[in-house]
Amino acid sequence: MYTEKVMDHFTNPRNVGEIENADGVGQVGNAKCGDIMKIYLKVENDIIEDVKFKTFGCGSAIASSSIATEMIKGKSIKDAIKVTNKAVVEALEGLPPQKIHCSVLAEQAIKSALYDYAQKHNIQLEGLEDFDPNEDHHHDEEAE
Amino acid sequence: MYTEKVMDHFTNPRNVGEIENADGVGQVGNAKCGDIMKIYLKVENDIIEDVKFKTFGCGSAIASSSIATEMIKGKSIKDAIKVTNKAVVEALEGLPPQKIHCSVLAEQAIKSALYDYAQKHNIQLEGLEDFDPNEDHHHDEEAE
Amino acid sequence: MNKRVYLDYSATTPVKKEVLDAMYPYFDEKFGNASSIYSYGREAKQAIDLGRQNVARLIGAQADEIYFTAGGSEADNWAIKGIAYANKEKGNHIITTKIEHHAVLHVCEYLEKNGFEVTYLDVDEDGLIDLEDLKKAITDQTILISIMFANNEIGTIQPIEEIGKIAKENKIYFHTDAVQALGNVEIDVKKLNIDLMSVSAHKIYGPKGIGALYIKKGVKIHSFIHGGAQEKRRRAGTENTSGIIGFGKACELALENMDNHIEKLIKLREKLINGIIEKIDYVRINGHREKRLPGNANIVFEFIEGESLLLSLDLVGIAGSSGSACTSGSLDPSHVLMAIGLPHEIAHGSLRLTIGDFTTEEDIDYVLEQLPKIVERLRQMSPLYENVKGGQK
Amino acid sequence: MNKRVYLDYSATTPVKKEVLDAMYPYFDEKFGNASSIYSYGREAKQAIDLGRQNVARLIGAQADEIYFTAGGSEADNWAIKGIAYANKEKGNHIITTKIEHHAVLHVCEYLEKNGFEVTYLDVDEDGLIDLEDLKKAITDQTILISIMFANNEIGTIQPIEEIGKIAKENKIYFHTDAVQALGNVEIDVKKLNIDLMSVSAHKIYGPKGIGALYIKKGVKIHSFIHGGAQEKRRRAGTENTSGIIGFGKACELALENMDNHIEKLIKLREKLINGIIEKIDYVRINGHREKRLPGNANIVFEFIEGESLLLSLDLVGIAGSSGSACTSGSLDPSHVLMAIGLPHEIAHGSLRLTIGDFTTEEDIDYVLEQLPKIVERLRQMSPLYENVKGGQK
Ligand SMILES: Cc1ncc(COP(=O)(O)O)c(C=O)c1O
Ligand SMILES: Cc1ncc(COP(=O)(O)O)c(C=O)c1O
Repeated sequence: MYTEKVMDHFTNPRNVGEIENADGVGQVGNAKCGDIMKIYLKVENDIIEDVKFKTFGCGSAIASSSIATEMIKGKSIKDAIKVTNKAVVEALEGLPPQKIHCSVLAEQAIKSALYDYAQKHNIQLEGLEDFDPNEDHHHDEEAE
Repeated sequence: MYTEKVMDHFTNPRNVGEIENADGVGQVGNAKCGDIMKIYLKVENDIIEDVKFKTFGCGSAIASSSIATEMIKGKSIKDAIKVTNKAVVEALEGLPPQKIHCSVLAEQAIKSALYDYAQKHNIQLEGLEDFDPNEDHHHDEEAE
Repeated sequence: MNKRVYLDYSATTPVKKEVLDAMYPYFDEKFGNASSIYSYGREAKQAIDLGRQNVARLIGAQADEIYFTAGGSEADNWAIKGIAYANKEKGNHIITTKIEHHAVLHVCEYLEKNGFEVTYLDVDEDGLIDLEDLKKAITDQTILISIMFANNEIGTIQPIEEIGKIAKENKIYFHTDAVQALGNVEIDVKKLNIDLMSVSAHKIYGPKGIGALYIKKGVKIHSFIHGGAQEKRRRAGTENTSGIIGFGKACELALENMDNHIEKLIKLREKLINGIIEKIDYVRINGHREKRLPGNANIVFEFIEGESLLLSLDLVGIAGSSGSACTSGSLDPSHVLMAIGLPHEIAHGSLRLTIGDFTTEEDIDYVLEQLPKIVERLRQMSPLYENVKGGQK
Repeated sequence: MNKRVYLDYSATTPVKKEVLDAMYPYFDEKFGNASSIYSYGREAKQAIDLGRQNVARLIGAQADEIYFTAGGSEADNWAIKGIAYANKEKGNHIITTKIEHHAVLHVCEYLEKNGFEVTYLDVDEDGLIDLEDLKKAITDQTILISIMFANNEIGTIQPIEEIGKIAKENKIYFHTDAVQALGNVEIDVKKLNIDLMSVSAHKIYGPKGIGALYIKKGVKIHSFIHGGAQEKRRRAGTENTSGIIGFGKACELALENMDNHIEKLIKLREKLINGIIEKIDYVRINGHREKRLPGNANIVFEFIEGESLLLSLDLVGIAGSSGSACTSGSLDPSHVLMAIGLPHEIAHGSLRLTIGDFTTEEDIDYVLEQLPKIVERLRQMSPLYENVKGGQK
């Protein structure tokens, strides 16, 4: 069902944990729908120096979070904002159709953490103009 | 499906054939329904001296004819009239439910031959008062 | 009884060794539920995918157009009821033929009691429908044409490509019961414009209890067995893994062997038919002489009744059938033989001998040796034959 | 992965050796079509009769009240649609529960779209229906009560005898889905006043793709699969001989072993449940503590999600399930766990481990060794657990 890459990130997730006094924290999803992702950022000079995550969710949610943190660690904020769910899926070498939403969640978790960082530091980030951290980006089509 | 007795009478049918100048001949059933029985009688002093049959039909039709001829051979007419389809079934040690009509046919074939004998000799036979040789005793329930 | 000659391959076939070997591991070793995510389930899932591909390949379909069922009857029921109820807003008229298998006919009769109208097309003396009749039968209410690929009793193969074309031109769904045709005729559902097709494993050396319905992508059909999410939510029930892998293997073998298989069967069939015509009087061959299933011989022996013929053959070890297997408990003569115009009394004397991959020349020789004796013996007992000999015929 | 521990017997079971041995001859050697009159057919017919007797015996029915199907789903579909359509002149109301298998629920939903009305009874936190609710739900339109014998997810066993009595008093047909109960609970359809009952072979060490519907004599029901004259003209399709003989053998074994089987399973289950409670915090046991299937343990581990738990278990060779097997492709939490009142977020973390005849003490020890580590690891990753540790719960 899952690619080796997914299984690798599920069994050995990178960057699990919390960052105390993080510069930005984002949380998306909700327990009702079965997955929550929380991302912590440490930012210095517009570079993501450290990133950690915690996820409640299925195997692909955990793998998506893990690979997403790898994809932004050491990157500039500008590049991190550009990470799409598609890039997450590609990095994982594919996800089953019914699990694509996990990659969407990962993209949103990154954006949400960056949004928090921007708010705290009172700056505007290009590409986050339309981002609404309270919108539920999960299960859009399903309308529970 | 069939008892050994049925198979015995099917594979080695007794009294197959015709009797020339028979004293009574009865034919029942029709080809449309898939079985015809024809019985020939030789009667002397109210005793059935000889009997032969020809049958177009399934295994149990042939077996029923065969055993029916055995059951009346050497019997008095009075006894022969009393042979019921039930007796035929019992003699065969049973017939499948959908084949019971074959035993009815055998009973009717005997009666029909005796009726013909009575007609030819202008006598009345007790037990045949209500017998109608032209009635189709076959597939009564099915009403084709 | 020593010699046993099985000539009833159209009723059912033995499971081939290769098929059995493919099935065995899925009973106990790889027994997982294909819907489960753990490794037991994944093994089963892979087997099912493979089976599906093999079935698809034999008929020119895509794998995701194959839906497994319990057999041909379920596939027929699903196709016809599923299309009828899903498209009843469009119309309530179905066209079929008088010679379909009961799994089609009885469904149509059921639907007639529930608001649908059914036209049963006549067939000619060879068992072929008339394409003009079909065109004339179409109304603006017609939602489905269900015409069998090849007949199970007399073996006649219908002009499926032409029927498919007519259905397509009139935007009517076309279902064909190909239970007998599968593996015996080249089938390409795309080329033939078939929208739905029923097939069954046990007719092509696969196991009993598994079949499939091909449903072309985009066809509007209701589910028949509702429940779990199996078969893309269209057919519920824990997947019969061993059955599916077995059916797939049988299809793979059929595809590989198709040409040889057909050639061999036709050769044996012709030997059988010609031998019978040569040795026995008052016989008729039913079904179209060329457009017929390679292994099918359906013969009427006048003046005798079919069951007593079958029984007699069985006693010398030869298995054939009279009418179709599933109705041989009945007293009525076959609806197929009636439809090709045989009189009742003659239809009662029909014998179907169907040849398969394990049939040998010697088997046919044995039948040609035994059959004339048996027919003669039964005719000697028959009051109808008496008339013939007496010149009254 | 070396060790493999299968704890998903409620999803499916391996076929037992004795069952396989009984089945094998019917694939190739005795492969005849049971409807045929010749000797090949008679062998098959006898096997089917034997299978039917064995199934009947396990449930206290008469052999001629057993109708073979492709499995539990077909049996459920047949029972409910067959009764609904055959009795629609009498009424259009059906009573069932919120925790039925999808093979019942989705059929009921289908019927709702086609003129029928369905009452879905609530269950309490243990998964039991309230008999008073049932009585109140009955109207003069009620034609069928369909309530499952034992639940596939949480294992709760309903008060079937009382339900049967209520149905009988009100002259309403009573169907029960006993797919999970068969072989795990003593069942006597006569004593329990059951009119129709669905069962499936692959849950009791028989093959997949075969099941049965018990139909009490005199019950008015339509056919579901129309066609040939098999199963007393009530269920068409060439009989799955090997499946039937295998199902029969599995029933025979189940009857012989019933007491031992139940005792052993309960012992292992209690060991498992008690071990989990002892070693892991924040767990809940779902389903009734006593009125439950002997092999069923359904546990919620708060703060973690079921699929990741299953995957982790699979990686150490343990097969369990989350929700029921056939819906584990879905994202929604189980309707059963919702019905017993679990909040969504908690329902997502459920694990079903089901024990069977091949489960050993060592298997349970192994699970009790692995499971706490896995739960702890996943909780360490969970943002929900963080809150708990922080005292925010
Ligand atoms: C309670 C219940 N009913 C019905 C079914 C369906 O049975 P089958 O998979 O044999 O169709 C199952 C199992 O999947 C079940 O657990
Ligand atoms: C033409 C045709 N259709 C349907 C069927 C039914 O198939 P099954 O017995 O697999 O249900 C058969 C065989 O019995 C058949 O010959």
